[in-house]
Amino acid sequence: MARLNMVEAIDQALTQEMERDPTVVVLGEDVGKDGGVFRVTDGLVERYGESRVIDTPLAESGIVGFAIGMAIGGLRPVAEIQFSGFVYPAYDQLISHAARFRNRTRGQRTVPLVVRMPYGGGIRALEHHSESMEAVFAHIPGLKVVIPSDPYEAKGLLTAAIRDPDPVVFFEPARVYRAIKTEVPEEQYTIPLGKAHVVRGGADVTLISWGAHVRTIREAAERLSADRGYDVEVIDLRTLSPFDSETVTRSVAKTGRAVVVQEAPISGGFASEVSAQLMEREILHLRAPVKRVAGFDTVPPLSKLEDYYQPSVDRVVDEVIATMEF
Amino acid sequence: MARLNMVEAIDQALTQEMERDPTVVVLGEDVGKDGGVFRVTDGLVERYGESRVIDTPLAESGIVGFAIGMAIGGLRPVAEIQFSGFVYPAYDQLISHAARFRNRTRGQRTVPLVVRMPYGGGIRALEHHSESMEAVFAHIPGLKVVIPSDPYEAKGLLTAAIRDPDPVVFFEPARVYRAIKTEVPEEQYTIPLGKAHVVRGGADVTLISWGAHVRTIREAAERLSADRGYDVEVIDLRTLSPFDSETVTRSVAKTGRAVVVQEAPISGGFASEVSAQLMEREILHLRAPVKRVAGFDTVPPLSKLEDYYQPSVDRVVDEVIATMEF
Amino acid sequence: MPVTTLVTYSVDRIEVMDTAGEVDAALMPDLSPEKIRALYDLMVLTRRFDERMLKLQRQGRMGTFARVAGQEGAHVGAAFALRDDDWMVPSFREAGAFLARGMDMMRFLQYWAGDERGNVFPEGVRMLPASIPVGTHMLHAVGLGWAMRHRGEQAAVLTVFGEGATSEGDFSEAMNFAAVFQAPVVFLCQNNQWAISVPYHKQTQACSVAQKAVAYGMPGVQVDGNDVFAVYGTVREALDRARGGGGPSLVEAHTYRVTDHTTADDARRYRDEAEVVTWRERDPIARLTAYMKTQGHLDEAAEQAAWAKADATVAEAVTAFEALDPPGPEEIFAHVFAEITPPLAEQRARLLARLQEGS
Amino acid sequence: MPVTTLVTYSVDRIEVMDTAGEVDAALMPDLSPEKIRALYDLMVLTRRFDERMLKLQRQGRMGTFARVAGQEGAHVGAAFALRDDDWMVPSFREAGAFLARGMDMMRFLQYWAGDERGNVFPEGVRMLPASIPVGTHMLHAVGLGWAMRHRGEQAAVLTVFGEGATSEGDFSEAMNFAAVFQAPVVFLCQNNQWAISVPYHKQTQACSVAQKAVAYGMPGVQVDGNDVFAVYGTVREALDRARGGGGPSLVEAHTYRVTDHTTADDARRYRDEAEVVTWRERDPIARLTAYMKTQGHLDEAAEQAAWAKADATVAEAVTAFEALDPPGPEEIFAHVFAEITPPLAEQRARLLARLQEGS
Ligand SMILES: Cc1ncc(C[n+]2csc(CCOP(=O)(O)OP(=O)(O)O)c2C)c(N)n1
Ligand SMILES: Cc1ncc(C[n+]2csc(CCOP(=O)(O)OP(=O)(O)O)c2C)c(N)n1
Ligand SMILES: [Mg+2]
Ligand SMILES: [Mg+2]
Repeated sequence: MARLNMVEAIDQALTQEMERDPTVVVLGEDVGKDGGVFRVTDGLVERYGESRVIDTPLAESGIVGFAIGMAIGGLRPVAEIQFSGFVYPAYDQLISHAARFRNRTRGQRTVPLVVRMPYGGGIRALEHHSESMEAVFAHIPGLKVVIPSDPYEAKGLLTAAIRDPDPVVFFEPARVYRAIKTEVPEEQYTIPLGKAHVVRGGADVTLISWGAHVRTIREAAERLSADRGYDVEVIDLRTLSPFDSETVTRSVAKTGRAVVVQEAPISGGFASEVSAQLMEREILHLRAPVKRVAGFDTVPPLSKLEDYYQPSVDRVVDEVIATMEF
Repeated sequence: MARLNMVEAIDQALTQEMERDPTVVVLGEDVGKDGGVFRVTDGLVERYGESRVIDTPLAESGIVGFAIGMAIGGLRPVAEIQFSGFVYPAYDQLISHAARFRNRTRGQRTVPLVVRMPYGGGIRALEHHSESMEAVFAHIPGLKVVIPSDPYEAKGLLTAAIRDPDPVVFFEPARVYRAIKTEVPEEQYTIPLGKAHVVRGGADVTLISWGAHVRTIREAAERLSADRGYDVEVIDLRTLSPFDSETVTRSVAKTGRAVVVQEAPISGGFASEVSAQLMEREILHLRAPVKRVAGFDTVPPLSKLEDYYQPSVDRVVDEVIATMEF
Repeated sequence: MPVTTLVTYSVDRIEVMDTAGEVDAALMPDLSPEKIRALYDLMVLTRRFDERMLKLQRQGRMGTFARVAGQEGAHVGAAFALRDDDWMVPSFREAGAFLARGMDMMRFLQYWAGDERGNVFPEGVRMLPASIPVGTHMLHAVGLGWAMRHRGEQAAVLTVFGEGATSEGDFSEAMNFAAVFQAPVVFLCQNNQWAISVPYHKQTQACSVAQKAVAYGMPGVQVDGNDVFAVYGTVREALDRARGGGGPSLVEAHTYRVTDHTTADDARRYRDEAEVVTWRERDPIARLTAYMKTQGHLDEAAEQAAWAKADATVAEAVTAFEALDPPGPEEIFAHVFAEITPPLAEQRARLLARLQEGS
Repeated sequence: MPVTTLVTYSVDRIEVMDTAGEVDAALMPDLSPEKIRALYDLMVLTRRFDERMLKLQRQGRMGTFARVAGQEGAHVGAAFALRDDDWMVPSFREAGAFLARGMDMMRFLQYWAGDERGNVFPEGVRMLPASIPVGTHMLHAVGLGWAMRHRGEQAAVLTVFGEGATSEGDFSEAMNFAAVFQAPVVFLCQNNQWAISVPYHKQTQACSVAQKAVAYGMPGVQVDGNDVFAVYGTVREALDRARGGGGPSLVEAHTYRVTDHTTADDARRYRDEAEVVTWRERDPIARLTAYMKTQGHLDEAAEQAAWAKADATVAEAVTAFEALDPPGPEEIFAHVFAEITPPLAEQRARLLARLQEGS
């Protein structure tokens, strides 16, 4: 099986889904000849032409609002926002329309739309290129929020997202784009939305994250079992909304301990939702408080200081030890 | 002392602060002659003229972006967004600029701006007029989020917000505007931002909310003490960001039980943050899981169904009883 | 190396029928007497509907409504130029266009009364529901038009909005996308000169909305919005051009909001009644009536019959509307997603259980 | 009831100096030889700075940088027309304007290297830092200008952006607010014909950016952006008008991005080198040099001295920049709010404690 990085895996998912379904169109800034600033749409315009791979004017609200109209009109647009730090002009179109047309029309007008964008830090970029604001989308009724953690996940989840009848916001961890390769089947496959993934089973403590930091918790799990013999369960949420509380609560009912890791500012981040649900559903099984390892409540610092901001394997390891020794 | 409703109290706060500080200007849609669609700015343009009370074109991003420039230029703009459901076009200006100029310039350029808007349901309005999305602002580093629960609170908190050197998003519960009157001192006073308010002391259980639903939990507390003899502590958060965890944790350390009430969709709402903090800080004192009474993960329904959506005194009472009997 | 002129533009205003109902034969769109009668009936129906909505709201039987009386010439005239396979993407002040497109009046009442089920169109009616966030919906029209052309359909999209909407960034993005992609879209601005309490001159310094098209390399024209023939003819021409691949256009219907902004507004707070009076004299229905009478297409009896018929139609719809069952609480969860998600299923179950106990 | 013309517009293009350095005396702005020399030195310094930034980035000593070589005529010429009490609100491709305004080059290097401390301007320099979200900053210029006029200051604001930025809704809202409030703002668009890989004709159907002013009832003009005299003269006139209460203007500097978009881009992927070559021949510095030589204001020796001096200045700044201490982790929390909040104080304490243990 071919080993691909996440950029290649997403490009393949787009290519194969465009091949399979003529109603799929890709649009965004620089997605055509340039193949996207990360090359995720590389080769698409050569294959499917400018009528299905559309370089748009520089306007995010325009991209999403235009795509909403396309979707209502029977197409399945996949819109790229160049960086998640630039999606905010489109926030209104997402919250006020993409997420609401089905509800507003009792199902008569629907928006099968995917908005994909790189997110997160660790790429030494300029301001606004390292944001991790998934929580402000996960709180919006009517939107699904999906975040792949590696190339295999990215292909399967994106294919499922494109086929989903409702709007999906798809966050791609920029730091992972070229950092790792995994085996990715050549044929198409889907990974169901709304289901978390138990990456590694364990009995002592549950580590939960999504996107780029699934790698962080996997490394932490390995180190903890090697150094301390802890049996760590690792969960990749995959989808923040709808949240798969069943998989998470089942795990914590077993382990009685959990640490949730996110890159976003800690206050009001999605880790808080995970903790709150465990509070309500599993308090009798908890042997220690559910802890959050997260970014600070600050603007992500520019490159010179960004490493301090990122949740590190060390921080996770220490938090797990504290939880085990609670 | 005069008894005022919230509209009158806010109008008075604006009038007195404009009187005291010539750099304060008010801007927004229909804030001039019309006095705002809720009459909150009634009389201001007659008193201070069109150079300080500015009817703007119909553009929320414009209003906030323009106000950011005014603030950097030495003024203290108070911008009104007609309904919080229409603030999203301005989300980018708030998150990318208002919240960041101080950090970006190491304190050299700052944005003393207040963005005030009615929020929440219960007013039998059209779609987009009943939103309660405070959580997507409370997660933004660099913004303060303040929500008054009654007229007295509104005057003191708004005065403090205008004098604050940083951007404040000020949510006004539309349902409360004319529903209740409280005594409001004629002279100016401030209520410090970032401090929660213990509205009523109690030993058995802590009820926590903000904005319109402080009334809900107060009523619930009264009914619970009358019917069941529970000694209920009631906390009005007043400020969601920065969150006053000290007051909340002190209370729950004492009562060992808490129910958090919000109108917003339950998933990813601010109640989850309160619960997560209690999980981390007070688990050893908890005698029952912290519960959330909240809106559903749906678009707020139109008027025919909106009463089902609102957290009711009944729902709160039942949740408290369940918590007490846990 | 002099000063050279890059480009010159001129913006026209089209008037076909004056306030006395006299028409300019050269500009008169070809419309059979039957068609004109149909147009008249729709405008009359719209007027009666609007008046009834006000009454219902005052009686507490209806929610907040955006009045349309006096703007029938603009939005009914424009919608009348659409073909069945065209789409219409409205804002919230186009009641007459909903009726013109064949929306069921009972459902329309149901929507404004606060019931989402009232947003369901009869099968085959190509229209989107009212869009409340000002300026946001024109982008949907552009995407819809692009999708139709992508599929090779020879149809167009009409999107309608007020002059206040032109201040929103989304208007500019929609105009630009439409022009860049040559989408088959007609942008109709009902410039009624007020955005709640904000008058036109505080909304923009441009002496016309029509000239905003220049910024996007798009044709733009102003018409007398109370002159239904000017609106119909101009919009039809723009729709034909769009269907034929000629790209988008902007049409400014210059009219006036003679009513309050909505049933929740009191315009006397901020504007002078005198201005309103002069515009009442330019009433679009009175004008069309005068034309039809001079043409002998309408007499007193027929006129009264038309208004009576409109009253009856509205009364019937109101009766049917008030007989509708209220929505059940499960409706809240029914259409958030195509398939209800586990969290929503759990929340629905909790609510229904509570209500069970309650009863 | 005819078709009447509401209004007509024409959009001009101004050129003062041709590629050979010949100027049109009638249009030549009055600038003393000393001023012209200062302008020249700034453009040369900007060019050298830009070249050095590329090298530093390639050597891993600098972050991503937006090149400006070839656009000095546009943004240096415009910034040169500012007075000290005017404000400038830039985007991210105006390195020369930062130097013209008196930004410390060492700090400017520090910013692009990923250190917020590099955004602190010397006392009294009225400028905002680079704004990365395209199209968002022009609104700040309008608010700043409005605030100055509100206080009775006779000063203006220059805001600079690319043609891609004109597609963002915020551009339209900024232009409209500026016009409605008659704010003392000059909007300078560096139309370099590319937005990363998107060429002008895919950005807008308008045949000029200048004509976008028509939508807002604002004067708009195009100038040859590689002709520093045309830019300087036109912008100075617009600034004077703004200071005098004459309201805002839009100036399109028609130029070209001869470099890659940023040091992270490879323009060969999407555009034809031939086009770039023709524009290199229109280099703004070469043109000014030719003019100064024919006027006898510059000879070979002086020219070489100027470039050498620029090299030295840049080298000195780079040395000083590389000697700067890296920021400490406490900087992350230092300026989120005027006063650190309890949650932030707690988070800072935790981080510093961790780092203590670590060391
Ligand atoms: C984005 C947004 N901001 C504010 C409002 C509140 N509002 C509703 S209608 C209206 C005025 C609209 O004026 P115009 O576009 O001219 O349309 P008209 O009402 O005159 O038909 C306003 C401010 C809204 N619905 N949406
Ligand atoms: C809102 C936003 N969207 C996308 C980007 C990514 N981006 C950075 S520069 C650029 C192109 C800008 O083109 P233009 O406005 O013409 O300025 P130029 O780079 O040509 O100077 C893009 C798309 C951004 N910085 N901000
Ligand atoms: Mg209007
Ligand atoms: Mg450009």
